[in-house]
Amino acid sequence: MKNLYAPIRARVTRIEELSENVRLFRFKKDRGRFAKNHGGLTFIPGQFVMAGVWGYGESPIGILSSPYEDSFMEILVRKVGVVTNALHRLNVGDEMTIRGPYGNGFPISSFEGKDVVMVSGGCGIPPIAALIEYIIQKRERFGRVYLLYGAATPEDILARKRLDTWGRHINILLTVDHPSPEWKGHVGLVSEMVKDIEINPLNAVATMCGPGPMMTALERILRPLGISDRRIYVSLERKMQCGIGKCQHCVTGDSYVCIDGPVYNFDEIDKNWD
Amino acid sequence: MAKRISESLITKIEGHGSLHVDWEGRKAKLHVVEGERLFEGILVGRTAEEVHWITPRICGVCPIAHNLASVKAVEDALGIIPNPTTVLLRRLMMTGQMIQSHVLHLFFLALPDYIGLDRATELAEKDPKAFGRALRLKEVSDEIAFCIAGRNVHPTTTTIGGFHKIPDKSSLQRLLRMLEKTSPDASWTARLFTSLPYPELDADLELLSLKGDGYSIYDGDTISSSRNDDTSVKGYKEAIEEEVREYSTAKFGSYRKREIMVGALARIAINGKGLGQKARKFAKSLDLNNPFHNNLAQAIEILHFHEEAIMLIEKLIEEGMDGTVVRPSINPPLKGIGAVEAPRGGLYHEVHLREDGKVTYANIITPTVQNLTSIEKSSQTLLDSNPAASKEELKRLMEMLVRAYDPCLTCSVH
Amino acid sequence: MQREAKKLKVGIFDFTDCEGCQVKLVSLRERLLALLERVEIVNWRLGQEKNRMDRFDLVLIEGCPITQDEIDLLKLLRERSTHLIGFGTCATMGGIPAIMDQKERAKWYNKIYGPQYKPRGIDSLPLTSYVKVDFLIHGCPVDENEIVRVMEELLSGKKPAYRGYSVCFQCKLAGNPCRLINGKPCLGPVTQGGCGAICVSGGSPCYGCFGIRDTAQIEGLLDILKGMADKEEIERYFTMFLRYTKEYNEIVRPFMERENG
Amino acid sequence: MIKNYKMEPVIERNSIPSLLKILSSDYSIIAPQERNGEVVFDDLKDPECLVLGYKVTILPPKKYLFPPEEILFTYSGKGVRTPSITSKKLLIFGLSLRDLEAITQLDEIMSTPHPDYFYWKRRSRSILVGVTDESVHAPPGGDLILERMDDELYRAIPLTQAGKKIVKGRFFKKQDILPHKGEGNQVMEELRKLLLDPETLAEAVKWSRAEGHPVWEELGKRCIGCGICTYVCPICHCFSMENSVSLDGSTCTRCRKWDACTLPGFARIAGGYDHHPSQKKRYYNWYYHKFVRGYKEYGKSQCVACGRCQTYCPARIDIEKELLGIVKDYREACG
Repeated sequence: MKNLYAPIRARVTRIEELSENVRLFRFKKDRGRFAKNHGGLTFIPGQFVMAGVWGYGESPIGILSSPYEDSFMEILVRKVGVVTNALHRLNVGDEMTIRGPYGNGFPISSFEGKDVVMVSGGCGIPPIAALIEYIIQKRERFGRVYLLYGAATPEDILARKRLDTWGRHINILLTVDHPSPEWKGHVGLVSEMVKDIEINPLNAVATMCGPGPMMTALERILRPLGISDRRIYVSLERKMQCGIGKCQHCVTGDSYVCIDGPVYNFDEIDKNWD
Repeated sequence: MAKRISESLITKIEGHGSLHVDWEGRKAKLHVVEGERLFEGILVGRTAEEVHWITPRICGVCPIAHNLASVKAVEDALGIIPNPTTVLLRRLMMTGQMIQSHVLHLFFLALPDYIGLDRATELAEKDPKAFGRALRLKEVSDEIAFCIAGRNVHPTTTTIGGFHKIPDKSSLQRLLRMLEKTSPDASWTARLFTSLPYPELDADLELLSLKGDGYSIYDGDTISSSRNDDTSVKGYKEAIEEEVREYSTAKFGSYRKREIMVGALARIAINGKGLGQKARKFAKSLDLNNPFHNNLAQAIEILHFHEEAIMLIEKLIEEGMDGTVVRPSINPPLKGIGAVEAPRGGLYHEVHLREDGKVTYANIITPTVQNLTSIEKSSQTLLDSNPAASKEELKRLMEMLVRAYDPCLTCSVH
Repeated sequence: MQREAKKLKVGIFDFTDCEGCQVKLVSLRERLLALLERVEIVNWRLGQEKNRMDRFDLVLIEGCPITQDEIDLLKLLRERSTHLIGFGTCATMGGIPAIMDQKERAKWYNKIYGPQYKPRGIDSLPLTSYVKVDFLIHGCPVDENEIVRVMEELLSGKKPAYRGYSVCFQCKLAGNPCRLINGKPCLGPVTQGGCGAICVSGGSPCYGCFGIRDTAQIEGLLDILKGMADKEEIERYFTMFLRYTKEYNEIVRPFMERENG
Repeated sequence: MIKNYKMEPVIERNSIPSLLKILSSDYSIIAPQERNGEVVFDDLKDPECLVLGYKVTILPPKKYLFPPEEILFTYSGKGVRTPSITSKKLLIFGLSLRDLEAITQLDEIMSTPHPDYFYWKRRSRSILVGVTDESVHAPPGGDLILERMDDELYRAIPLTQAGKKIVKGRFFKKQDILPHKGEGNQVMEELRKLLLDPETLAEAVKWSRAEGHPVWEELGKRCIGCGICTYVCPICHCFSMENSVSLDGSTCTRCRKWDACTLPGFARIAGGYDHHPSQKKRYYNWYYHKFVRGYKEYGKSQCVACGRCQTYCPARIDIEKELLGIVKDYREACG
């Protein structure tokens, strides 16, 4: 029997300051590489790790890096509480703690052969980013692929460099609420870009991540596109302490977000009382 | 304003006060600037059961003394005579109280003066072994308070007529083992303080203490003076007068209009015959006219009360304990006085109750109030008897003198 | 692990109070020495002779700012400190002195000191009535383990957290009979835990000295108390320590008024 | 299960303290005793202090398997250290049938989806001995159950090897006994009946919320959110983690501590958003876990009708009465 509450040591190998409150952390295991599953992945896109600092606790954070990468992982950390503040105080070379990956992730094999629409805003990008990396590796197995990404200002668009790379393989639709003078792209709501999407709604899946208001975009984007609730996947955010289905903090209705989630069919969570 | 008060306050005493010396006229005054809390007003309208909950908050250094003085006053008003177990446990609480307070004062506040340190924690670096002894004594006294009173500061277990909860035998046995282990530390303390270089001062002191059987601190019923002028506790208010002075938020007390000193030195002067065997040997070296020797007296008391605590616990274990809480008598007088010897001297609580148990009147006289007049007088003597000393030296000596009285200005402005 | 390279500059100040919370600090004994390894105490009137009034990383304030001098010093300390922390119930909620308000105080000055006396005290209000306070370590007196917990959090750069649970947690662990079930008033359920339920364990009531906890269901408790105590008694419980809390003024007082009329 | 007129092992009531004295050389004995007028499980220092035939203890025996506070690991620059649990084996004596049943449920919960290291370290080093006045039809769990026959005699029902080993001792003898008609435990008998049909309970609780039954509005007001019902519940097992860096900065510790889903902040995420923002929601969640989610996960309600939450609720909320009301209304509306 193992003490599943004790994390492993990891080392920060790179920190990118993405905005005032958001940093990207790249870390590697103190010893060895991350284990791959039989599909050759170190995690399933949509899964999360319990990332933390000794003595400060840990938080569930979605993995952003490519699931094919086994020498490091990347996460985006927004400074909101004790743990994320402690992470933000780390420097390259410092030790951090990791447990996981945990959760279900996207049902990626069922996405194959279908059009994929991914909607994201603000900090909701990590699980989507991993999913995109996954799709790009096997691009031929998917139909038309769209990323709709909205941010408050151009500076708030995360992972911009990677967006350029991704743009060579999938369709990217960017929009901001408040443009800077140099901004040449779309200004306004994500939903206004629906008209630029061409998919076969009967053979399409969609994913949604991001802050609460993005969820209302469902009504204006995914439903107008004709994608059924059953094929819309949502990543939920809940308080988590154990990450392994024991402590009861993350429950929603009948399920544990840490093991049954964080990815749910939209119609599944729609029925939950909380 | 703010700068003024923070800079001139006497450090390492309980509460806020400063010495004001008129160097031209060679006059010393003790200004007490603690804010008034008006406890005697706070108590009115509260219930009898709340009195001993509120009064410990007068002083966090001697809360047990206030707690028991209140309990005794209310019991007196309700015609309650507590059972022997209760009395033994309260006496045990008081031994813990004395050691707690004296250890804090001697090691943390007074000792640095005598060995040339700024603060007690420097001793931890210079002589960790000695400091360890002080900490062990602090620990054992805190444990007595935890075990009997429920907490080291502000008791939770005491009630009118007895205790809400009395300790079990096994926790008393645990205490006993701790006490036995720390016996050498208590003796060491008495030896250490016998060896210190106390400044010479003949202050011609009149010493005042409660007196009863033995070395009585919980149940003395006579206020006894070293000048053979005794009063019954019942007459405390007539004998001990309090005077309001415009420069102080604390009143200045006197005994039959004379300056008196209360506290450890006075207790040994009045009750010395009742000291435990080990402590008695050290009492001979006391100079009863030198207030600096109050520190030595406190060290001797640590040894005495340490011995007494062991004796009381052995008695409690041997005789067995009865946790019965005694109920009020029929037609009680509703007016009562409770007096104990707090670490700094005689402490008097008086309470008047209404039929429904609400307080209608409260009066509290604390030891430091009684000492303030004497502190000023001794400071004056120090000033007068050292005409050649420099201002700095005199200031240092005077602060040391104030500290030797172990004044609790917090208590004095209750 | 993250360590602060520089020692925090700490000041410990006391206003009008019983100083019992500082006694608790000394009662930390070995743990106090460990704490002193990590901080530099630049001002502590009770503990040391040499004191400075420069800038502080952390100021602990015990006691209630009753006099004008204390109020002025409090404001000065606020300006000069990064973290200002209330230490003990007198500082955090006004404490026992706050049983009386300004009007009652005026009456008692006269009775206790006589008509000639010029009072120094103004009113017994918590620190928060005058300045912004960064954290409140409640307790009459504070609890040793809570001091250590908050200090550990501060030293490791965390924002200290209030306890989310009520006194009832540790009260059940202690195996105490429930006062409320036995018809005796108790503020434990609405009071922040961390005290070890020490008063109830000793047989005394809980008067809420650890402060009202987050999202306390005060009206629910008042409904229970109503069944066992008269209005005056409920009032006495809530005014022992909690008179100047928002909850007392916004929930308890209106509840009492409704009950009256 | 129990055949009539069979030679069965029995022990005299008077021998029980001596039995415990003998067993104490191999085990730390935990047993119900009186403290301040309440019965609590505690270390049994003096076997004569044992209390049998008690109604209910404040805290259930879960505290010995799943302590209120427990260090999960400490970390120093050198590495992670998981505390070792190697103290003397535990013998918990005098458990009621309901507490035994609760531990059986906890065993299942603490095995799924992963075995809980700390629970099982303790559980595998413990022996459970039930003592009951009720007749034992289907033993709910434990290693040995002592069923009271009359004031003098207890029938021993060993259930495991460890139980059998105890019964082999000299204080037990074999004797013909008549089938015993126990008095039964009168606590929460009605709820006990409801629990036999956990599916209906689950449906009724779900229905009551979906249909806006007034009971939740009312209980949301009455519940003072003290958390007591969860602490005293023999099955509740919520916890939180507390992480600290020691005063001298040398070690980091993670401690798990009982939490209560009825407390504010239980479902509040960093940044402030609260998934259970009202007492009504939090209180409903407690029922939902016990009677709906628990049923979905394990096919039974997470309740054994021990009566603790009813006995120790300062607001006098009676879970039995509330559930009976909900089920009655549900049956009337949907039956």
